[in-house]
Amino acid sequence: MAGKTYRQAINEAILQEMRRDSTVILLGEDVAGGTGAGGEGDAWGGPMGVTRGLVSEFGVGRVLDTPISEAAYMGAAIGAAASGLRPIADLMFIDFAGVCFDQIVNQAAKYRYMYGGQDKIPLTIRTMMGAGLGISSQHSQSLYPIFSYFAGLKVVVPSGPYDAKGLLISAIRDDDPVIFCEHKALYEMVEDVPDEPYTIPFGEANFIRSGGDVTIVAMSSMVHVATKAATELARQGIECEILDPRTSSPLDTESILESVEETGRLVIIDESGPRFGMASEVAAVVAEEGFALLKAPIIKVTPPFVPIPAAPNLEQLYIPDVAQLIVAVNKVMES
Amino acid sequence: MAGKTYRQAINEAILQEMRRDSTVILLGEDVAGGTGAGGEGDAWGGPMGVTRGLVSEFGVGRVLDTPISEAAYMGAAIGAAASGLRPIADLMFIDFAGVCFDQIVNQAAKYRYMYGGQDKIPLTIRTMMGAGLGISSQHSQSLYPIFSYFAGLKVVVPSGPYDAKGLLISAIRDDDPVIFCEHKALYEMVEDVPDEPYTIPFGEANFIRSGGDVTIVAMSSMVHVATKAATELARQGIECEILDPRTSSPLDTESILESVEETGRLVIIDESGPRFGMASEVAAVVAEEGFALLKAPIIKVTPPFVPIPAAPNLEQLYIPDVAQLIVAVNKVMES
Amino acid sequence: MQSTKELLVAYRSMRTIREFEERMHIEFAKGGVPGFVHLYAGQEASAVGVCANLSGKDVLLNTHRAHGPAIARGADIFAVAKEIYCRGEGLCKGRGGSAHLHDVKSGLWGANSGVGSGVALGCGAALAARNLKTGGVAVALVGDGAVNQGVVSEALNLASIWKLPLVIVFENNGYGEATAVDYAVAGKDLYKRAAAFDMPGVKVDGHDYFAVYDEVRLAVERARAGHGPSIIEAKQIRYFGHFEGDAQTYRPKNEVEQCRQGNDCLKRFRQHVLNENRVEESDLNSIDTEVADLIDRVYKEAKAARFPGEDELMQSIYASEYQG
Amino acid sequence: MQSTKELLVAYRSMRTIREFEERMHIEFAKGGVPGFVHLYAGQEASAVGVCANLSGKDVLLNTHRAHGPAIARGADIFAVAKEIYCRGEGLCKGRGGSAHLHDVKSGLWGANSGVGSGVALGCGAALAARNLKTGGVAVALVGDGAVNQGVVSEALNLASIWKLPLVIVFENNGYGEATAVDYAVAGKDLYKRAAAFDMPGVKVDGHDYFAVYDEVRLAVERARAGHGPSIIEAKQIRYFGHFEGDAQTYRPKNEVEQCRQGNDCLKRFRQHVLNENRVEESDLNSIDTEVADLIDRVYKEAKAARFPGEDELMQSIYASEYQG
Ligand SMILES: Cc1ncc(C[n+]2csc(CCOP(=O)(O)OP(=O)(O)O)c2C)c(N)n1
Ligand SMILES: Cc1ncc(C[n+]2csc(CCOP(=O)(O)OP(=O)(O)O)c2C)c(N)n1
Ligand SMILES: [Mg+2]
Ligand SMILES: [Mg+2]
Repeated sequence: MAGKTYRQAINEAILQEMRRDSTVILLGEDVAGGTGAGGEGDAWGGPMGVTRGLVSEFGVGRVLDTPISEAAYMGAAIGAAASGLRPIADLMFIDFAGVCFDQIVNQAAKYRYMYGGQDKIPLTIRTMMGAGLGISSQHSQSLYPIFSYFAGLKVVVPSGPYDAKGLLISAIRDDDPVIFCEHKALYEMVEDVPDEPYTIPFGEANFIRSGGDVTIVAMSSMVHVATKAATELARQGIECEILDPRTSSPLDTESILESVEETGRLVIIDESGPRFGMASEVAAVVAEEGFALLKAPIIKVTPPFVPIPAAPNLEQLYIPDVAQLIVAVNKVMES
Repeated sequence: MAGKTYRQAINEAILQEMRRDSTVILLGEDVAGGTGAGGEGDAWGGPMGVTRGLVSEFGVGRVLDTPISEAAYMGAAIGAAASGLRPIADLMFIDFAGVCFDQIVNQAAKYRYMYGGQDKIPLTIRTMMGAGLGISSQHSQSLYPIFSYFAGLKVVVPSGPYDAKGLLISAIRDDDPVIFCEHKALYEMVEDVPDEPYTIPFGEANFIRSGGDVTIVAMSSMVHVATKAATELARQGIECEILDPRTSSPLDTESILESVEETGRLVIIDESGPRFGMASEVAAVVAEEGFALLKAPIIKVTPPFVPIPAAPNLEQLYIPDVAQLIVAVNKVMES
Repeated sequence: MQSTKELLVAYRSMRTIREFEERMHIEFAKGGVPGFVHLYAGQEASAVGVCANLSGKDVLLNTHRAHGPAIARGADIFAVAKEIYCRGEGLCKGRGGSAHLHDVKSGLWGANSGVGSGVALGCGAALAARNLKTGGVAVALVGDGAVNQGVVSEALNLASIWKLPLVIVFENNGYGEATAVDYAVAGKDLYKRAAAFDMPGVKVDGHDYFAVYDEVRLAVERARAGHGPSIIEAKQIRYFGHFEGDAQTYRPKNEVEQCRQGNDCLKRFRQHVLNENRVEESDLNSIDTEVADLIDRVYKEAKAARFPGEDELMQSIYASEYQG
Repeated sequence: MQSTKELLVAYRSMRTIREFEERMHIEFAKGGVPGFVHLYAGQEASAVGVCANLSGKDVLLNTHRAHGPAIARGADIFAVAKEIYCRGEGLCKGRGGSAHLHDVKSGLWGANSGVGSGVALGCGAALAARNLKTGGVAVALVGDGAVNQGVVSEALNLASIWKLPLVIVFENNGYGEATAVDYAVAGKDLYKRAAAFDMPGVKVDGHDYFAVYDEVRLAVERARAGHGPSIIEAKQIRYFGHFEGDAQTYRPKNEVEQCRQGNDCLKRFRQHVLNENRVEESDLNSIDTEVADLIDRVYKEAKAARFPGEDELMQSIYASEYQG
């Protein structure tokens, strides 16, 4: 057990699974880096250095740099998964799902069902999401709700190093296609992470903090915003229960309902879009299945309905923050 | 005014707009049909014959058959829209958004905002959606919620010939990218449709039926399921108010809330997915903004969480139906 | 050179496809066949010429024009018919239908919504074959229309730089739906795409079983030996519409009739093997009779078969315990 | 042949890009520049050689390595710098940043998330130019990495069959991020893709302004005359990393140094025009001085400029009244 960054935790999960199972392969743009160039290999490990070092241990037969051809290598990963390999395909930014959407939502998701259950597709798609780097609207989205729409996929959204390692190992060992969404703003976050491999099951929310007044549902980087707000609110005498569902598909609706049963109040904070996003889905579940438990309207704290601007001041305005959450919790306490 | 099918209404809308405005062009796979082949031209008008006859009047300079290259011709349509044309791009099945998703949600949707408002993108994407033809999971989806997630797009979902004509003319004249989602099961539906061009504004729900007991929100082909159920329920003494939002983005939340204010009860029936879909979004809006109006939990009537099977008996089981809606309404009346 | 036995197997396969499709054309018109149905009649030499070169460890990636390749690959024809009729004992339990015939145990992978994806999936099958040292190759069928999907070009490049054991067969039947290949494909010749991706590309007469067989053999050998992918363009003609119900007004008059008369792949096969005295005519004739009988039984059984049970709707969505 | 005045314009443009980028490299290290910043230094002859052939009615489709082409196309350099610093008076009001420089009034279209989309968008600009009879052409810049995006192949085919007034310039700087073109592109030569799509394709020395200029001129003339698209591959070297912060360990040692010494596009331009007595050295020198001064002012002004107002966040999402 040692303090490790989110980046290190993810790297370690892949490393250990690749050691454990020779059918695990990694492919994507610059997952090694430097292939074919005249300098050193293992040059990148992706733009954030997350997969650095893996090619040195496992070689280019298992760590494959790809051309900028997401549709082809995602399709290849599906085909390989159907043939006995266990590929981890790197989709640099989740926004680039745009160029390989068919492979993910029409091929990977439906392969097993449409063909009558003949196959399994043990594919993990690692990808980066989230705003905060000033790289504008086509590189900053939190598109995990889009994937959660589709039956046949699983969608994982880890909020810290410990979860990242355990959930990623679960994803790699899982026999279904999993989209593993890493938040760019979390790579430097440090937490105690066991050195040994371990798994965290999908569909089980993490109770981050308990409290009887309000339930706050938060995922990914928003968990930390929620934690800060809850600390602040506790000083004002409001006790928040924070739940991190950890996976948006499957979604642990049971735990959410359980918590709302105790608090009667629900605020959802999420970085995905304000419409047809994560916050809407959680609100809908509770409005349908937990209506009688509610003492107040559900409040969603989300970005506004707008593409994400590059300008850092506007981007900060875009991302839901502690102040907004505190306002929302106060409001939900008043009604 | 004459009885016209949904197909005819759509054809007429395009025809009239192409006559009115020479910058309107139509492009897509077999929108004419027969280009380059040795037989007759104007051979298809798309697989459902919707655009039949247009090439004969406007020629191949304005009605362009494309290769099976959705990303390229969708990108071209965006570029043409940014250059003074007003393209109608045909995406045969909405499922094929998979192969041109980037063009729609990252390019078209964000073009104006990301570049600081320099451009307008008057692009209409016509596409077919919905189950019922026995063509399996990759040709039967109702993916309009996916597009409604994205700021910068507008999403139109006409439930009959009259709306189809008026909304399509609005779409073509609109200065923003619009996804116009035609339901395959509606092409033969007949309704009185004025011969003259007319527009229907986006974001204004149609009150299909008034009633004080329950609000039913339904779109596209589900409007007709709702109407049948309401007739049946009226016999049982339950008066349903049916609202067809007609566009999922913008969504007329005001009318929905207004209706729920009167009924206190809400059932949403929709053919898009049960999670992160249309029904969830409507439920979320009301749970947040209309909580105090509600006398009972919101009920969603949707397909199950599964890819769409080809077998007609399973497909019918998949599509929400009158019986399910009646059960839901009865349930919501009891609580 | 193929043995007499192999030739008879090939003939039987081609004849079976022909009979199956001619019958399907009739049955479809009567009603009861769900969905879109794309017939392969006329193109038999293509799939059969390909499959004669494949063994059990290989993978054939099918297209939406799926019946022919499925039969050629040896999938159970009763299960094929039942799948087209969307019955519970169909290849895919009635979930895929006509366009998605998929049978892992025969080494047959189904077609996909986005036409052209087969090349990418095939890259994966080929990569796995190499990593797992199975000795298998993958063969992707791609239509002349599908060739213009971006994923095809991407996958050709990928297969080439990774020297994958993959063969790509462009089945050029002249049309993508109602659009002519001469209009839709720049330069008209599909095989010329090969040079752009640094791989061999040839054009063959797709109505000539032997030409297809020979070129595919070379390409499969090359792939198996680790020398990378190849492209074969097989020019052919489909005898029916894009899908059943297509009025085909876009086609030149007599295009099909002329082919049926003078360039039919089955007739040419017969002539060829009889001219060269490689098989007995009586053997071919008895195959014809046996196949006719088989097809009768197949349709009878398929039409009588049960639809999937309602409880099957929610089964095998996921491979893990969780089912949504 | 270009006039002396035109040559001085070209030189000024190249020099301006170089100074701008060298300075950006320094400023970036100091902090305060948001996002990913891809510098164009080394590649100036490419964008400037292209733009010297374009007029106001034409469209240049930029890439994420956007500063150079934006300056070459004549976008206001102060607004360019402000956009990179994400300020309110930036080209795109600070919303796009470094990688998305877009300026309609200069005929400059911004790069897009999905690298390679420019070719498709360019097809649309070209189609509109033809339908609206503006006489304009579109020129799409595409990197050696982006060339492997499916949409590029699709759009090349589309441009070819529709004979669109489009020119595609493959800016081959040897790398897509840290991956070598020789690894990622089958056959290594990008221009060979042209034959697959039935259009002319040539390779030029991208450090030779005159070579680029001449080939682009031919291609633009061809496009304007209605003869369809062409591909030009311009081989070049970038002087900095893929983006600022890239340690570049993948590059051979001295690759950049050698180019800076012996193959720098600005040095070669100078030599060429002086050898041929086409301009006065003093004119070049005064341009150098003027540019250095300009760049000082540009950075000073950009860094002092205001960020967008908070009320701007929700503006111009839609062109119609509705704003979400
Ligand atoms: C990405 C995508 N676009 C469009 C379609 C609709 N579609 C199905 S088959 C077909 C024509 C395919 O032509 P070709 O590849 O030549 O095959 P053929 O039908 O001639 O066998 C089209 C356009 C599709 N399935 N996928
Ligand atoms: C579809 C897509 N995939 C990946 C990326 C990430 N990306 C940005 S630039 C780049 C490299 C592009 O290389 P190249 O086209 O050669 O241009 P260069 O950077 O060398 O100018 C990559 C992979 C992207 N922007 N879009
Ligand atoms: Mg074809
Ligand atoms: Mg490059």
